[in-house]
Amino acid sequence: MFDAREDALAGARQHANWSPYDNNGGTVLAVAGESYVICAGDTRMSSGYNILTRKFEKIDKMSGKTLMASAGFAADAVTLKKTLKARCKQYEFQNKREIGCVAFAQMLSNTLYYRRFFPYYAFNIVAGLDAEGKGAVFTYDAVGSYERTNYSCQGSGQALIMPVLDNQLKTVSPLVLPAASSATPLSEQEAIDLIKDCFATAAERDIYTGDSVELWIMNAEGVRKEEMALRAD
Amino acid sequence: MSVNLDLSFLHDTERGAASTKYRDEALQGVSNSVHASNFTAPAVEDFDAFQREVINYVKPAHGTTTLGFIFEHGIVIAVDSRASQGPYISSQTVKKVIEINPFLLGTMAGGAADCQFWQRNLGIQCRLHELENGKRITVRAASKLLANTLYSYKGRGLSMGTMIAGWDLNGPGLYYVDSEGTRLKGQRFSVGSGSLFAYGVLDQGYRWDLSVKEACELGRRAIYHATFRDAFSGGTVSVYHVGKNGWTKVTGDDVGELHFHYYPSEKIDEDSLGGLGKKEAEERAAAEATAMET
Amino acid sequence: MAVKYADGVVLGADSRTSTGTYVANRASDKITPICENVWMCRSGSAADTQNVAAYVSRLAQEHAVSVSSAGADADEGIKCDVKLVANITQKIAYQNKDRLQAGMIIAGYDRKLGPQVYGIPLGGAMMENPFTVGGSGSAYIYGWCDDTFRENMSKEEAQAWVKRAISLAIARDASSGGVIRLVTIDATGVSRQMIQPIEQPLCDEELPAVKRS
Amino acid sequence: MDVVFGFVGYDFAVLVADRAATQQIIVQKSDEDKIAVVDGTKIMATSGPRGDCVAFAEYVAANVRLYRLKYQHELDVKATAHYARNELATALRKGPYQVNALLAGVDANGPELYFMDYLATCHRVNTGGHGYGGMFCLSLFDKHWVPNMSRAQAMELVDLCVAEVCERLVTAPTEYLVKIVDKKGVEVIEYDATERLAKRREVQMQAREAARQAAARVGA
Amino acid sequence: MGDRGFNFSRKLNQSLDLGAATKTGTTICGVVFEAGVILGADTRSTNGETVADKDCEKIHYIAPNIYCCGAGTAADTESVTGLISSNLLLHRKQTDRPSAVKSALTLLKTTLFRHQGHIGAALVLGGVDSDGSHLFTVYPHGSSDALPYAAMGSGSLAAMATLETGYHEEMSLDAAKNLVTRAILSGVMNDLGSGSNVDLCVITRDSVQYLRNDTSNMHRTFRISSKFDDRQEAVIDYSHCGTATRVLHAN
Amino acid sequence: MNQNGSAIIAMVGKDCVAIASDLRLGINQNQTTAVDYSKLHKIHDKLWLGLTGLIADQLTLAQKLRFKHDMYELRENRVMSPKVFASVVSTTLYEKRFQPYYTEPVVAGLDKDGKPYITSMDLIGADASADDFVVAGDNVESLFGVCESFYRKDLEPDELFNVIGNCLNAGVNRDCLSGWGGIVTLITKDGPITRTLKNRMD
Repeated sequence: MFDAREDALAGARQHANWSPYDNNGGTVLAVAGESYVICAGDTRMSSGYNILTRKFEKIDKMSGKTLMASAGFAADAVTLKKTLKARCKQYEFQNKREIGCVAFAQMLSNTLYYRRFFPYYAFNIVAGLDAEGKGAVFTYDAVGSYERTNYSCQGSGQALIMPVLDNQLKTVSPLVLPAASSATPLSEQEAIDLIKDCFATAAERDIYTGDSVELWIMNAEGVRKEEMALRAD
Repeated sequence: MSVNLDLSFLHDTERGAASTKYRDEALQGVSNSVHASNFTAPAVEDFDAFQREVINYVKPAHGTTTLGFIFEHGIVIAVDSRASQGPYISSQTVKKVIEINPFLLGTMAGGAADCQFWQRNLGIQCRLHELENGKRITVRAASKLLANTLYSYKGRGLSMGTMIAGWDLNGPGLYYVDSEGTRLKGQRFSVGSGSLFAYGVLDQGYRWDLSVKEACELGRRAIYHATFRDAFSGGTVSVYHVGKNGWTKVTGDDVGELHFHYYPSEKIDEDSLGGLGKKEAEERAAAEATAMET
Repeated sequence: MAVKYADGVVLGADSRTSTGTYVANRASDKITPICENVWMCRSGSAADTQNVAAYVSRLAQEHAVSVSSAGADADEGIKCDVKLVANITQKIAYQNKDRLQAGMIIAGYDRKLGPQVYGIPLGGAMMENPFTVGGSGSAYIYGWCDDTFRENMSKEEAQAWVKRAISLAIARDASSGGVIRLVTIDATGVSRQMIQPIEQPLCDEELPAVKRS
Repeated sequence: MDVVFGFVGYDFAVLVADRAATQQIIVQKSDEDKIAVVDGTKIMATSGPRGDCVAFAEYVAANVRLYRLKYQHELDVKATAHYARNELATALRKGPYQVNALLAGVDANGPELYFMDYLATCHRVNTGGHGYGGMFCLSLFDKHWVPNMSRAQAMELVDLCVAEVCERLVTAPTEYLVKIVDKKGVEVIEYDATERLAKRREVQMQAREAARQAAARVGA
Repeated sequence: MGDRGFNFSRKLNQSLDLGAATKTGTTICGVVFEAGVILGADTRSTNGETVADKDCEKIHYIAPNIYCCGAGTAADTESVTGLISSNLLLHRKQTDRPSAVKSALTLLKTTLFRHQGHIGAALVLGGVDSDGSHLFTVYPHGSSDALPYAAMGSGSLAAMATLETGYHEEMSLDAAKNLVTRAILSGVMNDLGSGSNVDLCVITRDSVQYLRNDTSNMHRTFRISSKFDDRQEAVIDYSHCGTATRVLHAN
Repeated sequence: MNQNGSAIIAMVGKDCVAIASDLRLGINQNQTTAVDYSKLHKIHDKLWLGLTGLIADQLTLAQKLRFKHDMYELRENRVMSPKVFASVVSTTLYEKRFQPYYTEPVVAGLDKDGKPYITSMDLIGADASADDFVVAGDNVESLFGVCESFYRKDLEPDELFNVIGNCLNAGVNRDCLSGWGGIVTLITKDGPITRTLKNRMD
């Protein structure tokens, strides 16, 4: 039933201690507002105590209204994005329109789950504008469980940043009845400042986050990028 | 022992293993048929050991309390909403009731991705059944479909404990299905790390002839007590009621506020809480006094 | 390594100390004086051998001072029988063999027995040899040594022979490297030499090269 | 799998323990007393291997008694708890006592209950339980325990807990010992859950029957 | 200090997740220059991948003329240098002469060797005494090397690269300070276990300069003022803290 | 350090310090046994000790340290300064280097000049004193994150209480094993003020 070929097995036997995974660290974050979404990630890529590069972009534009950011194992993240981009094209050809962020989110979930037994060691966030132009953030675990939220953070700085966002963006749970709006109350500029502050915090205490942070801001007008330096040590 | 060499580089690139795999993978998202061979398997000798290692790496989301019970007026399903990765709370807003169709609900406990994926898959299967047969699938059949799917993946490390609840021709139906392949028909289940705590309140408060309101409150209360005692449960308590017109979500309460609804934090007069010990002690003292006199 | 020649002994060692793949010290001194006329070559765990050398040195000197008044003459320095030092070393190595990672060579010159070389490998055995080779690089040069060794070499011949042997080991063994240190001991005293990599034939040239047309 | 739980009432404290002594899959006897009397107003329920439990309980009781004889002064409940905890903590560093305990007693401060486990945790609680049996009870305590309970109320709560344990715990014993301690001494109640269980079963059977009838109605 | 083995920890660690000691993934180094010795260290201490302390002191006092940089388990470097410094103090009081660097070295390495590597201290020891300037590295298992320039800790490779390039004999004070600073900074920048500031300690025959945070690198790149809602209020007066069990139960 | 679950923060304000802990006592990881278990111990009016980690060792160590402090006071007839107390804690921990107490302490206090002092230690006594804040517990990342973001220099006592309360509550709300309310002690030159915090109880 498995697709485990004999030659691959022979390879595995020769490298008993070899692991298919490495953790390259890094933090990614996204915040959605009423009419915008901001996706941010630091640009450090490291392995163990070494910095491999200080300029590794963790965010990618997957379609017109969809951004995707991944932390974790860079090789898996890059492969995953490549696969998804191809699949986005395919969707476009088949449906004669660009894939929306909600559909993309579902597709990523499925793609991750098909590697349930040999997961992509990548922690992903999808950020985009939905059909109504509202900001949307989708957050994933490595094997494809996902959820639409208003803000999320993944990667090595997750535990440092999430409680800060919780406190500052205190939104009502979407599960509560009677339903209340759970949108992020911040203006775009306030959100940008908050994100920058979060990354400055993470760079202070997380050794795998640093060098610089790139912010992709998406609203009705399009996408623009900002960058800010972080600690380099 | 023969050694097989990887000679794929000899092939024409168009027909190479890589590009075929690429196309297959690209098609997976579109195709409805889910089959074990579609899942990429790691090329390792010891699959179990590899899965254990992978769990350490990827820490899939876990931890839950869910419950469901049948009573006179239908079924109540109640769940918490916390997902944890180790001790870290990865989400407080997980939707653990999966709305398969207007008459069918699934709950999730265990691996979040496993539950989401396979119940989504079950939704597809149920819809196809409906299209083929022109009538709604029964709860019995739906739960069997899921159990069959899970049974075929037994031993591969899936982790699911779900309940399938719904209303069909035979009235209310509640089934427990897990990744070991177990499928149980029943009246009262609780699943997840906090289920022990939920059972206490649920069992001792349960009666057949509960009103809908009472039943929903019992479900909410049982989940609340589980979130209080169980570290890995929390967030929001959602309560669903399934009646003959399908399911409705009855309540959704943030436990942060629910606790203080049940137990207001202002200082309370202990005597008002129903403890009759003082009265009893006085009576005993009086009885003793009379006994002494006689 | 150490070798006996007509009137004395020559001790030689490379100078590389490594932890894993990192060269922790490229100019270390692996030839340690125990007393005036007896020296030790150390291989294995640096911590163990350094500390064993310190113990041996102290015990030997204590012994020398307690048994002979000759040692009291400050100018002359303290002298011990080589065999005595070797015996102490062997006792320590053997009695703690489960705790020590140490291969040592004791060599020196005394009036009683003349030049002597004792090898004390891992585990705490002891054998007297005309020459002995130890450490990770030794495996590469045993054959060469057996082949080219001659009894009663002259001092210069012996020094050249040791130098050659160690440079061969450096060429083949990744854990050996740096400079070559030599210590020559005879009746007249001790002399030290250090040979820079530049002064010895280039390591690469020790190895047969592929000839391309 | 011992079932041990307890709670405090108005002027008394209650400890409940099952009576089965088990080894692997065998019930060796079913009239074991797992609640040791430390002295006239203090009792201690223990759960774990019987050897450890008995040794620990006897050791604590003997030393509490020795203290009284030596100093003509009785340890209060808090002091006893701290003493017992220190013993557990010392034991933890050299092959621990595998003992989880509940210490209940009444002194000048009123009734008190201390929760202790083999890792030498110790904390004063209103309600407590050990093992899986205890876990079933905890949520019932949260819901049904109130301060200043009377003995009658206490027994009702015990009823609830025992019924729940019997219903949900694999191989749950049916015989229990309830000990109520107040300032006058210890009252022992032999508690047989069979009758109580029969009542529960009746409720369940009724529900099952009702469900069957309801289904039949819908089917028709 | 007991070294009676690991009985308890082995037993407990098997079943429980009990924390690990703080390690200093570190860059420390030292250089001998014409007039003495310079020691340098970064100031980050880490616990796993989190920075536990951004500005800790890694250059420890041994004697008025001897200092020692420590890498490895933080508590071990502190305790072993403290122990040796008090031993040397006693020795100085007994003999009434300045401590020799070699004495410090011998005490350190015998202590470490006795504990067979269980005391996780990797040290760079430097000082000036009647024999001149000395610089030693000491490994956790008790071995030592005498060197003109040395680096240790997780950032030692980065620092050593700088030292190998920039070192020459008989350096001037300024050149040596500059070299040590650059070596530590290359550790700070390139090794994730090292970070924050550079501490220096310049020891010459006549004086000791301990330059705490000689190069400061502690600037946060961005800060906003966070807003809190006012719900964060005290609710119950907890004057009975720890003595009474709180009432948890109502209705 | 996550057998029993705990979270402690100490913070420096203007002429004051605050120390906060959560109130949960957990057993077997997931079971909450009590929610009135403060991990703070008063040493004297201007010196408090917080202990995280294995509860057994918290209790043992608290007793031991209180004993040492009281003996110091009796012998020397003077108040122990936070710095001295911290070094007592550190040596007490290092004494058990090879069979350690599984607890990470936090010390917070004002010295006799009213200068704030806070420090935290690992389980064998390596101290990391700071002039802003220190944290300890099973989820230090979350606590570090919030403190790093919300902390400001020279906060007045009321502001300090607000900040530390927000930090503790936000920090433990991402941790399964700690929380269930909190307790804050604010040490000012006039003495300590202790208050409990309201937080979600799950």
